[in-house]
Amino acid sequence: MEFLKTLFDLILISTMVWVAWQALTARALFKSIVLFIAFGLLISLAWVRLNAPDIALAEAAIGSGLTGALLLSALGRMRGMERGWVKQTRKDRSMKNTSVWLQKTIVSTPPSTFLRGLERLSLRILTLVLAIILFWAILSLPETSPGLTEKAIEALPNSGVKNPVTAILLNIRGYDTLLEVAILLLAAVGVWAFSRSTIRKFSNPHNDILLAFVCLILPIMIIVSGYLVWIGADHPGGAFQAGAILGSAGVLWLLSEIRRTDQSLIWLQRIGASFGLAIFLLIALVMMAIGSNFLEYPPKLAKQLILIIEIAATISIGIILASLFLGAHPGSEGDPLPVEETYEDADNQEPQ
Amino acid sequence: MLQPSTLYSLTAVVLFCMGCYSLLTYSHLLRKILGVNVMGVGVFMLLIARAYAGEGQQSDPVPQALVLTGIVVAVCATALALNLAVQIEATTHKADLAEDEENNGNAN
Amino acid sequence: MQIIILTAATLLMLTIIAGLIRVIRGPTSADRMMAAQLFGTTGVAILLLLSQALDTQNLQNVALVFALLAAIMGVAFVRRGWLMDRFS
Amino acid sequence: MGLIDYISAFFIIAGLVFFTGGTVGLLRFPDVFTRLHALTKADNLGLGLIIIGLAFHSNNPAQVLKLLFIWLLVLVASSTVCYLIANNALQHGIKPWKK
Repeated sequence: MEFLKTLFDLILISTMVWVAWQALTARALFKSIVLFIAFGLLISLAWVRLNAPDIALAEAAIGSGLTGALLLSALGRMRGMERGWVKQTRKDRSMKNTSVWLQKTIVSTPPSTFLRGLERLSLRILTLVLAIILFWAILSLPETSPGLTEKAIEALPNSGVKNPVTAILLNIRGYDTLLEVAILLLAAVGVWAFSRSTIRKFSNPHNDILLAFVCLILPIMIIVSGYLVWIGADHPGGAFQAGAILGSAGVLWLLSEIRRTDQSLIWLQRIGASFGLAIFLLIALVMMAIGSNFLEYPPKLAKQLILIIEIAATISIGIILASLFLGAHPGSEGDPLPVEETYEDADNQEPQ
Repeated sequence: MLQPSTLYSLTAVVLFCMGCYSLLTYSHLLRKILGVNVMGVGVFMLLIARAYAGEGQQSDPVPQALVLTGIVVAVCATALALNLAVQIEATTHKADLAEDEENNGNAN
Repeated sequence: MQIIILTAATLLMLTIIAGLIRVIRGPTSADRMMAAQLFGTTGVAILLLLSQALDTQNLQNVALVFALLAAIMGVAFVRRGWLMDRFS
Repeated sequence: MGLIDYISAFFIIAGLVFFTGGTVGLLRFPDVFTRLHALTKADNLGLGLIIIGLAFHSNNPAQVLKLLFIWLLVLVASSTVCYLIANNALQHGIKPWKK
């Protein structure tokens, strides 16, 4: 038994390292990205093996769906220039420049001068030294660290939930989570800040089977996301995992182009993205007014308050992740594109 | 020696160093972003491997909560970085940060 | 029984490695993407087997999330990233 | 090992056989379409068999339903993606293999 588990570990670890190496060094970027996606899957198996189901859930939602979609979309946008999908900002680009650019973008071989070689060699040696130092540091660590498990378990009955990870995230270390939701909002604001500078839009043929699939799977995604929030109190799950699934649902919706995103959605998006932070702060301030400390919840109300915060945070995280994928305000892509318009069919088939 | 905790901690170091090396070596922005991500996975894995207390035992929940927030922040940072990379590429027609003019002077 | 389940999980890891060979060899981007799709299915199977072997029912939810989101990458690929790998 | 264990082991091993078949197909078949065909069919059947095998161990009907639901989701997702990839491959000019 133990032997088999160790064998599984060894295979998993060596595959992980191999895939990561291939992903980082593959010559074609598309290959790198697909390998990186596979790497995400292996990582979530590793989390499972290390008895961290909360993290495995988040990784399964983010690593297998969102990261892949983000990377593929970014690559598509970068290559879109070459394929004429995306309006070129500089019209007088000569063919020679294009080929230089292509070489740089797609193959990206570094120039092989002597100096470069020396630089690489020294980098390799430095990385190796770093690895050896870190190896030594880890091997000299004590077998078991005292950790905070006991303290966390002790504080659990007063936190209002039974899953220790959720208790730490939303009650015991609420500051971290509050600031994290703020950071997510900040990332979205950062992306919105560029929304006018470039023009990128994809034109895709309308596809009935994809639409049917999306109509089938979107409601299931939303239900599963609600389910994960709900069980997050007692079992692995919670706002982040559920938010990641909601975000993936948003990404799928955007990819299917069921409905063209337009200006009217901007306000909804803005309110939705800041909703979680607002509710989080509001509850903290109300509790302060009642007489608790900032982000301290009375044990009797804790369960309900945590659930409210989690639901708000889930919605916000979902909307933020989907808008990060969109990369701009809906409908603010600037000038219309000189590409074949393919939305006619989709517009006639709006759900509702 | 072959405790899962030690095994995965050492893997974490390998991943971190690989990500670091490729972050420093490659000039293409997407590759740099991938490198940072792999480094991040290394850090997460070290935290989780140290939190692992053996089969059937409760792992330390504090590092788990840290990593959980870390993963979500990492994907947001990746999205922001990818957006920046696409913007850089769209305005300069180069997918890497301009360094010295001798190396890629003819691209403009 | 545990032994059979763990062996099965280990063997499925080996099929993932075989799939990785296809990702690396290509030749078209469709091949690479399809192999990545295989990992979704195999990953669900490994997770379910592990949830039996490590005796944690919570892992079923991880498998559920995997199954739910397996399609997104394929859809993103078809809608956004399609390109023949001319340079690979 | 009781009878249930034998039946369950049988299904899991049968599932493994199909997974292996799918992987061999992925490695050996000549073009995108044949590989897709090998993958989506064999692997989904393999997953189904493994799920049946595991369902024998579960003593909770809700869990069995969840397992079946997972299988259904994988079936829907992989058949859709299979169609999308094949359709796009055709549109982008990949010719089906002929002997």
